[in-house]
Amino acid sequence: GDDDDDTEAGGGGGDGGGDFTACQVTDTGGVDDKSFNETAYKGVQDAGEELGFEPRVLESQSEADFAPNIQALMDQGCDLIVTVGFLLGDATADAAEQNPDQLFAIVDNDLFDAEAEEDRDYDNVAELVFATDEAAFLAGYVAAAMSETGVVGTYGGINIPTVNIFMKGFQLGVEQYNADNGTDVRLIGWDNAQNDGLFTGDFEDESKGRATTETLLDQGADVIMPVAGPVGLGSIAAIEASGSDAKLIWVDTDGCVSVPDACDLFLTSVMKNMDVAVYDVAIAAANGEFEGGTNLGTLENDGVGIAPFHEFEDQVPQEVKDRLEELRQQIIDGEIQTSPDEG
Amino acid sequence: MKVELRGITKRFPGVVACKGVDLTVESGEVHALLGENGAGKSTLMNILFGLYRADEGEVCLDGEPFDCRSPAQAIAAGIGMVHQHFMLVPVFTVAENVMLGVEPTGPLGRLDRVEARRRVEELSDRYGLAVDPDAVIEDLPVGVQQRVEILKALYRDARCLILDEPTAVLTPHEIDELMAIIRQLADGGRSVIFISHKLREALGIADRITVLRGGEVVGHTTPAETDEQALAAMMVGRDVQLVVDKAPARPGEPVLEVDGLVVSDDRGHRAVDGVSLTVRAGEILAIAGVQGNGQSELVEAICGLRPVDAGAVRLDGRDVTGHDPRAMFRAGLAHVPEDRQRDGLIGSLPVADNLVLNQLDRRPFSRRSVINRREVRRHAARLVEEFDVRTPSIDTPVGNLSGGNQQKVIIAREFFHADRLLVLSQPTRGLDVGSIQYIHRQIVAKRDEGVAVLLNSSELDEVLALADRIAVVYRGRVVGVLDREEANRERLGLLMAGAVEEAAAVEATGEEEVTVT
Amino acid sequence: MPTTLTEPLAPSREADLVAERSAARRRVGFGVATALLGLVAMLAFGIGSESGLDAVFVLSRSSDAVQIPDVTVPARATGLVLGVVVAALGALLVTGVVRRRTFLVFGVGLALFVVALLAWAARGDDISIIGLLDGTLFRATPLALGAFAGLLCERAGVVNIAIEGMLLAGAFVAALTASAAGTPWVGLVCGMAAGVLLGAFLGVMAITYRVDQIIGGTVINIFSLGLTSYLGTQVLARYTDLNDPGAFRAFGIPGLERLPLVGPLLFHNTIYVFLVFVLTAALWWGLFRTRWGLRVRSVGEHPRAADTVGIDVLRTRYRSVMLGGAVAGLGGTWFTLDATGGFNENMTAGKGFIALAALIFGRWHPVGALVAALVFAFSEELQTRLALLDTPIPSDFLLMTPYVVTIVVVAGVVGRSRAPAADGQPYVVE
Amino acid sequence: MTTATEQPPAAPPPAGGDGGDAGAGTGGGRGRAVVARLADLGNALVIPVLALVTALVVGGLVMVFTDPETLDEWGSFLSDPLGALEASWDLVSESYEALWRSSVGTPRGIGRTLVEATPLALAGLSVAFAFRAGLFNIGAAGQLIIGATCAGWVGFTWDLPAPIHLPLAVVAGFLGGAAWGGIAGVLKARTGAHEVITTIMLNYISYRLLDYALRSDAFQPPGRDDLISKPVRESARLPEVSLGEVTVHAGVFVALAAAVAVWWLLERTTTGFRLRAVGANPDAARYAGMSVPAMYALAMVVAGGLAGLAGTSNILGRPSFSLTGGYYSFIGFDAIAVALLGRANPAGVLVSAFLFGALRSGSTGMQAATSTPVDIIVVIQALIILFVAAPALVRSIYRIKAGRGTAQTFTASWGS
Ligand SMILES: Nc1ncnc2c1ncn2[C@@H]1O[C@H](COP(=O)(O)OP(=O)(O)OP(=O)(O)O)[C@@H](O)[C@H]1O
Ligand SMILES: Nc1ncnc2c1ncn2[C@@H]1O[C@H](COP(=O)(O)OP(=O)(O)OP(=O)(O)O)[C@@H](O)[C@H]1O
Ligand SMILES: [Mg+2]
Ligand SMILES: [Mg+2]
Repeated sequence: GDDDDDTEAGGGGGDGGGDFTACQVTDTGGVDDKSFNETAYKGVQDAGEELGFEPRVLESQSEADFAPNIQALMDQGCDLIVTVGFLLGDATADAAEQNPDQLFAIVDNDLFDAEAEEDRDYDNVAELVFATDEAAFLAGYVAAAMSETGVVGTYGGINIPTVNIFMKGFQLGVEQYNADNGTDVRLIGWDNAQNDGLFTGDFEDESKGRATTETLLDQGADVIMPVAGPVGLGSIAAIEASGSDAKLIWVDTDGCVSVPDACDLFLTSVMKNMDVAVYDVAIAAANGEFEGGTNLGTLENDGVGIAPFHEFEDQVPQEVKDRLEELRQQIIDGEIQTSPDEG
Repeated sequence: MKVELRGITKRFPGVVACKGVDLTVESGEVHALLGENGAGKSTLMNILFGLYRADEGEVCLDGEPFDCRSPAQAIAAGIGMVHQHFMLVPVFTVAENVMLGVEPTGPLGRLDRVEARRRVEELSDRYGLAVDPDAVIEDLPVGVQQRVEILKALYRDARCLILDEPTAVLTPHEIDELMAIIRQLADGGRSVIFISHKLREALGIADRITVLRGGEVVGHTTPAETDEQALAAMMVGRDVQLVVDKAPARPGEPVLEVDGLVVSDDRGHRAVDGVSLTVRAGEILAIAGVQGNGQSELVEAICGLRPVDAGAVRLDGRDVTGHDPRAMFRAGLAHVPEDRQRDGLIGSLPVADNLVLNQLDRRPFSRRSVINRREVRRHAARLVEEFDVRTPSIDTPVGNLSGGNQQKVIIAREFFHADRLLVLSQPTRGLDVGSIQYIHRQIVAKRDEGVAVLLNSSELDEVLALADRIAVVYRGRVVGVLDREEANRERLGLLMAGAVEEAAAVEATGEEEVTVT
Repeated sequence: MPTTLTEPLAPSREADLVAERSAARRRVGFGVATALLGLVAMLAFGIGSESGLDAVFVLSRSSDAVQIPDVTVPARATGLVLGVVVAALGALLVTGVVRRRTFLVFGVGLALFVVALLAWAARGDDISIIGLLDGTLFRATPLALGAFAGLLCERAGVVNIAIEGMLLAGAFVAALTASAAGTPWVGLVCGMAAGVLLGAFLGVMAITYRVDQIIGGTVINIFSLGLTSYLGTQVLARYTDLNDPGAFRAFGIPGLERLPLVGPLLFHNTIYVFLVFVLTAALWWGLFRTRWGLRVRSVGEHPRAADTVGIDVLRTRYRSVMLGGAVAGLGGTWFTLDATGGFNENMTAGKGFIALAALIFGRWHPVGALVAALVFAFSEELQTRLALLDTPIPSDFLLMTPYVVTIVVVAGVVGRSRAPAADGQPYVVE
Repeated sequence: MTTATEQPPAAPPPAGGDGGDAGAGTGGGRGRAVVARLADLGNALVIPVLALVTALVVGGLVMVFTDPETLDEWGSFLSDPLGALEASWDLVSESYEALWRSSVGTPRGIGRTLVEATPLALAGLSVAFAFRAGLFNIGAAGQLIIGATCAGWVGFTWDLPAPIHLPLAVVAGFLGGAAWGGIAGVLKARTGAHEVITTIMLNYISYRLLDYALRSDAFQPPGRDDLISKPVRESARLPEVSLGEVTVHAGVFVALAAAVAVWWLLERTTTGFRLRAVGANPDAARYAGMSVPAMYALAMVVAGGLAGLAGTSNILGRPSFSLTGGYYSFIGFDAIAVALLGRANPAGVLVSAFLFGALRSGSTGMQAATSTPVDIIVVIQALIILFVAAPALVRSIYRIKAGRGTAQTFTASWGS
């Protein structure tokens, strides 16, 4: 890195106490990416409201901005710098290494040293990662249970781990349902065996989300989980336009909260509570209880979960709800694998 | 319509194109406007037609002052103009071009093509301007395109018709037809302004003649009062020798041999159909023919610019069929293309670069692909002086030069490296008598150096002035090869028009087929 | 008109050997291509495929008025048979048994190849043909509208590479205004107005100030992306109510919508699809059958000639560019008022450039542009379907399909296309 | 195609000396040309500077009228007019001050600006080079990606001593981009397929290829499956160079060298002359014995290679040293603006790349200091291009007397 210099006194950790601030550096998606940057920032804002500080965010136009942005926030005396996504991993690790007194939290990335090919941990970095597959598993189960056509679907933006982890767990959930009930509900749009499926190719073109969803509807899917950030909004348009009674499973946040208008379409949501995790880290840091290292959000610690059924509360049969509760416990107890990569 | 121009002055940056020009054209009169290149003829007419605004002076039509701001107004006032460069949309049909701007329409602006076609046919019948209203312009020979231009003016009911160098691209026969049409129009009470560099034509058709030089009127006259020599002197301002002095040719060994050449045009039609020719060192062989009878394709094929379907081309006895242009240059070919702006020059590059356009990869202009700027400039300066190219500097973009000077740049470049064979296409088209004279002398000089010259010209005067032998082509075949002594305008004109001298045709093509005319 | 000087007299003689030879070359080329397709079908979809699996082609949706029964075909046999047929078509071309309409034969071969491909991909499964076609229309809509916008500008001699920016601006303005007014119609009109404004802006640069037209277009693209992103962050992200335009609903044309297959496909749609059809016809008629079109084209082909017959070149260009802007703006509103429920940064994601490609590929003709848009959309849609079915091709490669298809078509089939002669050249009034 | 000959010449005539000295021959031609060129340079500088100023002023207005707090002040303009003006002035002046400080105001800023400008310059040269041969290369983005991918692969896969490894990686990047550009060039040469279409399509294809590569074991570090590659080994990285207090990576010199090379190739070699001739008038070039298709192919190969170098300088020179999805493809599009702004000549490209680099690096600091959203920079960039591209507009704003024929057309018509 080229940013060892003038303001190394910066590490605002020391004089903290009274006026704690948390700040964020986004990845290239920007703060209004309707995805993890936005959710993480919500956590920062919530903490700001709680602790009474004015949150700051710096958007990165390209990867070249990561290091300067982090540096700028250190220079301005931010006590906790939240970074988002694997793209920021190296920049965060470098900054953490050079500024051991500065606190960081990185969302959705387990720091990794690609040169040494090993995991990295720092006392001053909280790595907020999520066992999204655990929640997606439950969503897959309920999707299969609620499908009338016997076909459920999913699609993604680009085939990357933070996207396909949803799809992997989802598929295992569907399979669990079939195993429980001797049914043959099919998942289209993802295949664990091939580690590949249906993707739109970007996280921008909502109209592709719509067209892709229409394809899934044509092929009979009646519960669909888009994992494509804002592109997923195209699914809502597709279902509304087709007039079909297909349902959606939203991801990252509770759809009924982030897209309230379409609440009647959301069977449930696979929640990855990044905002809560960020909020918790910020509060802990402000109270001097910051803990570095990998911080995995699971069903057990409510880092991930599925949202309430909202409008479908009455339609989901009680035995399905009971079985979901059982499964949840089994996952927590490690009796059920939710990722095809393990075991 | 009576047209009066009074005290017209027009300035362009750095040039005064017209200085206080007075011109009066009575109705029913054919008025010839003569002058060398850049004398201001086109500028004056463009002012009358509303394309330019005069800086000073006024225009009166039938005695009424007329303030013309746009072609639309000029057209409405009854002025029609056939431009030096045709103003036709190549991809439109004849009828579309003719009606453009004054379209007969139905509801919702729908074009009434039936009506347009009817009127075109009616006009072409009335004035004997045979054209197919549905033909697409780019498929038509220039002569026909010219008729379309005239039709366009008549369609708008022009009472004053301006013809800017209308005969530059026509054959003798077509010229005669055009003259008849002009006469007929004038007799019908229209006034005609006729611009030309061809003095004989002006003398033949005009009722009165006005000569411009350097933007000023140098004199009014009538055909009865003057002759070619006097007119030429008036235009150029000095005595001009109209015939080229040339000694009889002393032909040497054959340089270019073309044998049974078959070439197709852009659309895949057979344009050159078994042509055989020989050009010897130290002679000028002219190809005469109406535009569009395969001359262009023949020349392009010889120069390696167009694939040869059958037959052979030999240069100094070596088979060079299908060589690319670069190989042809190296074998000793020099080529002055027909369309100088499009094919001969790169308008945005300086004069110096254009003077070495196809020789830059030779020493001393470059060595191992690295340009030697100093040599290039030295060479350019020398050629500019030698060929009297009028340019502000050798760094001026060549596109800024006048047409005549552009042509001189090409001539200078090609003559410089013409060692064995010089192919010239329409080398003097659009040039004034002074420039023509100069270029003609250079051509003869090259011949006398022992270079074989192939001259492709549709200008009969030029052919007769320069050629040692003349090959007449018609529909892609050589229909006769005449020695200069055997040739005269009438005989050539007949051959060019397809009045085949059967024996000659058979002899020339070596085929038994009877040509249908 | 220098070129025309070199044009020959069209020989009125017997059929021309040379022309025939070049036609033959073309025919053999198409023949070989067709035969290869047939071979691929035979080997990959026939012999190489598992036996005993059926493919089901679904031809109607449950919501359709007239239900057409599904077509079930044995996948392997279909691949084999169609492969043989296509190869035979290729052979007919190569051997010269069929000499005319070579392109048509190639087209038929290609279509049969696609059917074989679908049967193979859907082996042991079903595939919704109606959905495939419907999706094609949907995806083609913004491309066609964008291409029409380009067509209007370029036919008048102004290169429009700003289609992308105009689409984006149309989408943004439509979302904003429709949300504020509470009806998509307002969004439609305002989106078009935004397009007109950008068209006028392009006009000022390209026509009045004679800025290089590519530069002018690039300016608009950058500007539009920057401004909509900026305002998106500053305004829409803060006041989410302003990014909630209602959507246009699909409606049917009474009677026609009840036709089997074509009814639901063509006659039950949102206004945009109908507008595409209407515009295709209107542009064709307008450009080639009316005074307006004749003048626009003359200005794009030979502005000086148009000027000399009294046509106001600059005004004609301005009008065309603004009209083009309106059509592009209309295309932009599709993104927010039809396809999706609101504006999102850079949501046009390069469709304007693909529309530009469609325009060139469609040879500056409205019907051609529509066909080009459909070809692109079809390959995109096909790719989605294939990803759902059991195809061993990685999704990354499937996603390339439309782009590869476009290159192949442009390079192999279309070749050189001829732009309006004065396209991109500023006109100087003396 | 026929009208081309009747258009005014594409290049502007020399602003000075085309007065009435026709026929003067060439005696004083050279000296006068130098003077004219100097005068030209003066003219050429005034307009861009004014354009920049105008763009910043307009950009400031946009800032003021979209900043909610400042707008609030304007809401109470009647009661407190000075407050509104003061708030606006503070906003704009602070923003621009921060922009200045973090782009060229400090050695560190200059270093960052140079590093930002490097790929922009290389990709801008790519677009400019193609322009000169009459081609419009929208494909710099794809060529950049393929170049970076090749360079990166060589950089992290092989294990060689630095003096061999680094040059090999650079060459691989050049060749990768050249091959990718070459596809469009060869298609153009052989089939006439329009390069605008093919390069756009090749861009999209390159994104997918990169994604695919990034998911493969050859690129992914073991134990990790994000779309991010192994980092380039130390031995293949561009060394850091310090010039006084300014620290840059050696890619900056690659860009400078490339600009000189492009200039030399275009202006001093026969091949460059042929390229320019084909770009300016393909018909005449063909008549002069040049192979137009060969030049098209060559132009795209070189253009692709330059864009490949842009990607290479990034992957080998910038921290992270890893490929990621869509790797810096936006540079390929900014490059079009850089080339246009630089009037498609190498020196101009360097200057405009520096300007764009400064805006980019400055925007980071501006955002940090004042919370001005980075998107405003894009707006300012567009404004600069607009005003530079439309000198007539700037002239009419500042009432400068016009020279003659200032409009410049880079791109011939679309057709074949
Ligand atoms: N648009 C223009 N801008 C600058 N100078 C011009 C322009 N048009 C013509 N000129 C100049 O004005 C003078 C007269 O040109 P004009 O075209 O009228 O000559 P002409 O008599 O028609 O010559 P030619 O016989 O070659 O057609 C020339 O010196 C020419 O260079
Ligand atoms: N005018 C041209 N048109 C097309 N290709 C050319 C042209 N000139 C040269 N080339 C190609 O570029 C290559 C290098 O050109 P260069 O100018 O160095 O010529 P050369 O082959 O080295 O011959 P020489 O040294 O005898 O001039 C040539 O081998 C040829 O293939
Ligand atoms: Mg860790
Ligand atoms: Mg003239």
